[in-house]
Amino acid sequence: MIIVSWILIIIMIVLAILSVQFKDLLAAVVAMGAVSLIISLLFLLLQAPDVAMAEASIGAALTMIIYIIVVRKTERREK
Amino acid sequence: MIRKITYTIFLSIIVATLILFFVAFPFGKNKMGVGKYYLNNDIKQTGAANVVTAVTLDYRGLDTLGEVTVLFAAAAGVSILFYLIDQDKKKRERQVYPNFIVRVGSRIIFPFILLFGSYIFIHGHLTPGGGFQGGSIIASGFLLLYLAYPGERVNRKKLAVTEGLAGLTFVVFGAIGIFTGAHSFLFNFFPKGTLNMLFSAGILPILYIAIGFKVGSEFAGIIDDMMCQTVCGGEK
Amino acid sequence: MVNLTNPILLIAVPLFFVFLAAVIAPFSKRATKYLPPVAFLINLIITLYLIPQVAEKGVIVATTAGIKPPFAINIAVDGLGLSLAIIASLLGLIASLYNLKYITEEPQDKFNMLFLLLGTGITWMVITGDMFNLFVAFEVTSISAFGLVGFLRDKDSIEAGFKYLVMGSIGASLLLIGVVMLYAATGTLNMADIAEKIARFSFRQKLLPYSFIFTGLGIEGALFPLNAWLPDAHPAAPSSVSSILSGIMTTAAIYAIIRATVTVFNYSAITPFILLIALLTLVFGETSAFFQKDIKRMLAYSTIGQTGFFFFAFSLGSVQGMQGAFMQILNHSLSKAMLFLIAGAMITQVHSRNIDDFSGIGKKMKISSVFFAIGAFSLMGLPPFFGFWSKLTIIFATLAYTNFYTITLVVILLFMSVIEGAYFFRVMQSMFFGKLKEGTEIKEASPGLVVPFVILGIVILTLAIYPTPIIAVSKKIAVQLIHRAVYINAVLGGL
Amino acid sequence: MNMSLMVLLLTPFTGGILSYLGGKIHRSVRYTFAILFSSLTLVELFFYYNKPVNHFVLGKMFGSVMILQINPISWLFAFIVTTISLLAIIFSVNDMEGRGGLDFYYFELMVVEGAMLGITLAGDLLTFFLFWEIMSWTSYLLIIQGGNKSIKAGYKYIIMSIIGANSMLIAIAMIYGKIHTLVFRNVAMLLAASPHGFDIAIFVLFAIGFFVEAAVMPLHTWVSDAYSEAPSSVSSVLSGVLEKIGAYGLFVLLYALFGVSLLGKLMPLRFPSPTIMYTIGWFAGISIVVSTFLAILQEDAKKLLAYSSISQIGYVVLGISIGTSLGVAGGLFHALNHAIFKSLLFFTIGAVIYRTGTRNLSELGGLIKKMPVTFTGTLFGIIALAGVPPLNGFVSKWMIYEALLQKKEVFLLILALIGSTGSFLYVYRLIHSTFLGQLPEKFKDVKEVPFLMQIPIWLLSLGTIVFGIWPGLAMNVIARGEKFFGITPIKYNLYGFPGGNGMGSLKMINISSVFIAGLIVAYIIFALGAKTHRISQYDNYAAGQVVTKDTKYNYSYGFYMFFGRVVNPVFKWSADKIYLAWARSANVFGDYMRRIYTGNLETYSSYIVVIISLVGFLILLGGKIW
Amino acid sequence: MIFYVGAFILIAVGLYAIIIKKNLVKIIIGLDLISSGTNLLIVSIGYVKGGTAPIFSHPGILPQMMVDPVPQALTLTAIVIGASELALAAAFVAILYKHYGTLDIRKVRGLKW
Repeated sequence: MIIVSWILIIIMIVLAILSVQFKDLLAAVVAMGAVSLIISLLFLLLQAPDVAMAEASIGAALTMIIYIIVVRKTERREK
Repeated sequence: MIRKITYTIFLSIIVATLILFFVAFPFGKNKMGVGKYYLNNDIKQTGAANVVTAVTLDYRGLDTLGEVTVLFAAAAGVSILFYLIDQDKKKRERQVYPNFIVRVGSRIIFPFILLFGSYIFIHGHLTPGGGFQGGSIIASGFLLLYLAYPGERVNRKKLAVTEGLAGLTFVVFGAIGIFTGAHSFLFNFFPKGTLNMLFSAGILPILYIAIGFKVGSEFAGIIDDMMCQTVCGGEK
Repeated sequence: MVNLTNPILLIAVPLFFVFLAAVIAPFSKRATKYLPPVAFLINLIITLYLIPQVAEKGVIVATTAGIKPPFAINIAVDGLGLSLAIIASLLGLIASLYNLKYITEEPQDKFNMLFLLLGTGITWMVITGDMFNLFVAFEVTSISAFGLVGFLRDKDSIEAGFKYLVMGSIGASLLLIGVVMLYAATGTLNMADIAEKIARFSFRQKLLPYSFIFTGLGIEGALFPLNAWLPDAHPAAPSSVSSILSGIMTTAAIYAIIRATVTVFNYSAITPFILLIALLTLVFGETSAFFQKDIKRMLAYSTIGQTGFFFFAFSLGSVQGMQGAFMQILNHSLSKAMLFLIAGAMITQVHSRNIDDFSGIGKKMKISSVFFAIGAFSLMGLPPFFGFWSKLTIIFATLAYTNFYTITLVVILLFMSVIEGAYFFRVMQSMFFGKLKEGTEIKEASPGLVVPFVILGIVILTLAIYPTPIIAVSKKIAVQLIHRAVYINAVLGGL
Repeated sequence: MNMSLMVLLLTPFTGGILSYLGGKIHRSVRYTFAILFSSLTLVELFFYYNKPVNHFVLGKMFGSVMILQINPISWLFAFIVTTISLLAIIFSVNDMEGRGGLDFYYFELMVVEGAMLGITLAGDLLTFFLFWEIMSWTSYLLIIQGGNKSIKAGYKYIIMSIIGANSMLIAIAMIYGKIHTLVFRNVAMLLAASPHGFDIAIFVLFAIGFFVEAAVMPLHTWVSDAYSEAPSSVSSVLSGVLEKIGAYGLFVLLYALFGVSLLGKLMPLRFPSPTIMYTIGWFAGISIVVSTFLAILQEDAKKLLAYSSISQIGYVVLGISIGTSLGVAGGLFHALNHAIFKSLLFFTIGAVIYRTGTRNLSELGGLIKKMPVTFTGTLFGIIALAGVPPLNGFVSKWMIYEALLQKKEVFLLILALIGSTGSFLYVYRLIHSTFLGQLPEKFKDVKEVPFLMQIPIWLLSLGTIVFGIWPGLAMNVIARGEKFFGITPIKYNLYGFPGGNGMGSLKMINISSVFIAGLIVAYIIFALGAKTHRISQYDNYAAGQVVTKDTKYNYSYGFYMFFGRVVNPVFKWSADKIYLAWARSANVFGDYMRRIYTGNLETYSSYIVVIISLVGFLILLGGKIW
Repeated sequence: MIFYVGAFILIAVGLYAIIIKKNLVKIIIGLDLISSGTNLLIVSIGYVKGGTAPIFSHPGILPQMMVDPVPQALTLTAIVIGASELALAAAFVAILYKHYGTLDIRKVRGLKW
């Protein structure tokens, strides 16, 4: 439980920093989706199935869609 | 460049103080105060197998009501902002027609998604899951339809009505609590039934079904506003 | 039916109307226009019903889900909360009547729903007795405020709305983190329960959650460094919305801070730090208001100034200071709401927000300019008006113990009220004695707009003519608030 | 009976409201109501002639009780307030005929009268301050009735009077902080018991407020614009009454709150009277001299009168600050006299402006034939102002000089004498360039002012004579007042003062009889003398040279140019310039402050992080700090 | 303890993104990171070592072994609130792009002082 959580959290932090630094907005959005997915996995580790499902379906699915729609309506590259 | 460094220093101070604060409350330690009460007499008072559902709907029902109104306000805000935004028709998006498999496949899968979503929020008080999770699954079902048929639009009139009715049921069931028994909002006046049976935990399943419909229609509404490339105003 | 006056109805009834509006909207957009006034009227009646109970029992506690407070969310209405709820429903009622004629832009049904939600959110924030529920109510108010600020969808209001949204959601997250830290420390979420359990922590340990909550609410409560969004957001919103925002919303956030500081954290030692922030808010608000050309932006800056003023009065810590703060809150929300409504009516006639275009309209728009003068005089604190008594109490409270610091504080206070008098006077002078621009036919605003703020004006005038009962009531409220034990026993009494 | 103090106070306000409503019905209804109600107040006042009522409770606010009371001195000032406002209303009936918004004008006039009455009747500091603020606001509204230039003047007035009122508020709050009640008696007890520095602070704060209103030297800059720009009936009310309220406030401060004995304790250094009184005396002396010099150089009639009222009020303040019973009586009596002859002069100049439309002295001239009544009024006014025996100015100035002599304060005496001789100069200038000399062409058809405007002129000239010859009438009110406030009352009789303890006696009756006898003798010589025949003014000026009708031969522009050249270098720096500089720097400071709202989002959100990290930093170091 | 640290770092990265980044989309990502971090923090507070999910799926489960349900209830609400806040923010960004034609926050400065 400890090792898995360490690995997942480190991946999550790296992904978060990446999503902020990416120049290509779509890549940043996908990284953001991955962060939400990992958070949902962490919720499972923390014995919180309800919240994991909510995070997965709302955080990963719907928020990602909204981001992608926004990026599609605006520019793809930053700067 | 200096800005970045100074702000990273500030942020690291914040993280350090936060960690310092939480040292006194270590990770695994049982810090339950009110939680112990809920775990011990959840079955007696609400009869719901899923304690989290009992807490969200029964003990802290007002939070969920507030939460639903927040979502409602966000949906209304988004539809305000996107109102008459793409009125200039000449800038029509180049219509991307997905290939045949997606169109047929989505028609087949969509009912299953609806079934799965409704399963989740009907069994909210027994298995993990509930109104929010089921509703968002239904919304992603609608999303699939948008991908398959970009031209068509969801009938916003029906969505708005379901939204309103679901909210009304929630408030009405809560208000009934005031006039019966213990004179308090969201009082669970229905029979509790036996544990782990479908018709148990009083009004909780009814509330979660209402929330399921509401969240589903609201997220669908938001996505519809966002996705609308063509005329957005008018018949809404 | 005693339970008809259950404070929960203050939230349930408006929500019922909001969802009813959602159902009606697709069929007839016009019908949704009449729902907010009805809802606010019912709310007002309920609050007036509650007055005798609060007067005699001090704090009314209503539970949800039939379970005693610490284990379920409860509604705790004390003197201050009830009076803010009364002001909120009164202003909501008057602004929604104002909306009938004022809002013509297209998605009216959505606007009416959000407007009603804004009113409910404020009443909710003011009467809830649970920290997380306070966060949810705070969120309901902010989200509907973001939507309403961006309602006009022109360049300025979208930009103002976005900045307000980003700042507001950071504030909400900070508040949430603060509440959660309190939960980690004490294990409960009920305000009174936390107040009891947090007492054993040292000052230093309590400081971090307090600073998160203070900053989170301070962003919405227009305190000094955090209020940069307000001068853009309030003018960009339609006038009836900005009258609610300026009138009662910042006050509700300040109420939450007061509730946290006095009842939950029992932090009398923190006051010098708050005093500094309140003073800076006052100074920056008033001085920048002096240079505004746009009338609504000037009113928004003066809101910051006035908020700084009554937050300063609260941070004195004494009972008289709190009494002065309450009277100033009452005076400011009524007159500021009226001023915004009048500014809205004038803008519909003059079609511009620049103060120079307002010259000489005193002769044409007689009623609105006379009531503008009444509102401005009452805000400035001229003798016959209520503002004078509140300013006097605050100054008396500051000088309770005269030493060098309190005198400099009072000098700053008075200098700021002189500046406030100066910029309000500049507007009124150009309005009453300036020359009317030729070729602009200006006539009095349509009665639909005039009647609402005339009602507010009458309320202000009655306060001016006979202030003594209100002063006595505010004294009782201040005493009840400062002695927090009353609140805690009432809520946990039934344990 | 004690209800009627409240009735007395409310009549002007009800009069104002009724005249405002009446104005909506018809023009004449408006000023009938105004005149009716202000005369009603005057009549009611006489009920209280010598019946001091000292405890009518108005209400209870913040724990301190609000009291109305009337003592002889406040009766005296209430008398001045009601008479001058009554006459001003009568005068403004046709003076303000042309202007719009007259309902509001009469309403304000009555409210100002009510407010000043309230101040004189106030028994505690809270009512005093309440009516003080109402007075300054409504007089501001009165000033700006005079057209757009008066708005700037009004703006300057209101800013200065707010600052004055606020400094008074601080003092009141400090007193309230200590004893939680504001009735004069308890305040006096507090001041007697409290430490040294506290008394000085309270005194200075109150003095600032009263100096602004009484236009004493450093704070006088608003007076010249406000009096000259305001409509003439308003400026007569302002100069006649508003300044006296400032003087009344000073009197209350010195004698009701502090009391002579306490002031002695304050700084009993080697000066004859307590240092504080001495400094006020010097302030008054300087303002007498400087404003007299300024008045001499003025071209505009109303500005001249404005500066002259600054110097005359200087006499009143000087009298009050001397401290001996004779000096205080002189000061109070001079306040009454100054109210009479200064409003008389403002009314006559107002009449001249009403007819000729200009107030520039160089354009006027030769109106003596056209407006004889106004001429006689001005004549009486300037004789009283200059302090020539038969009229009332002489008696009070005489008392002040006598008191200064008794106190052996020679320098103040010299300043006062310079002031009164200087007043001869500008007073002569006034009457010469308006009434004497050649009548310009454009005023050929000027007629006398309508009868209604002549009433105030007649009444006030009568007043100067009555108080000139029988000073005893005012003296018994003042003496009873001094006894009320614990100062030994002066010995007086109907015609003047009996001699005794190093003070010359004064019997006005023989001085005026001698004066009248001299007049009669001069007239007889004039009538019996050589046959006189009328010579038109053109002959004796042009000495036979053919002069056409429209050549102007008497130039009154730069009348005292020679004096100006001597004095002008001194007036380069004036208090006004300093205040404007302060105002500008306040602007710059304010403009700099609002730069903080830069409009970009990062700085806004970075403020949040900075605050949290600041708190976090404090906690990290926490161990050391707490 | 790593859960707490992870949550705080997420919040810090979110705040960093809002303050430093110029692009509007990055600012919304920052907002989302802060709310996700807070959600993770809330749930990790409720965790009890060796506890099971708070659901009485079969009679054998005892209440003492369960994890604290209250934070999970709070997080449910917090997630949906974060999502709705985000939807509104995304709508604002789309409209801002339509008005200002750029995603750079420095150019979006119509109102100041």
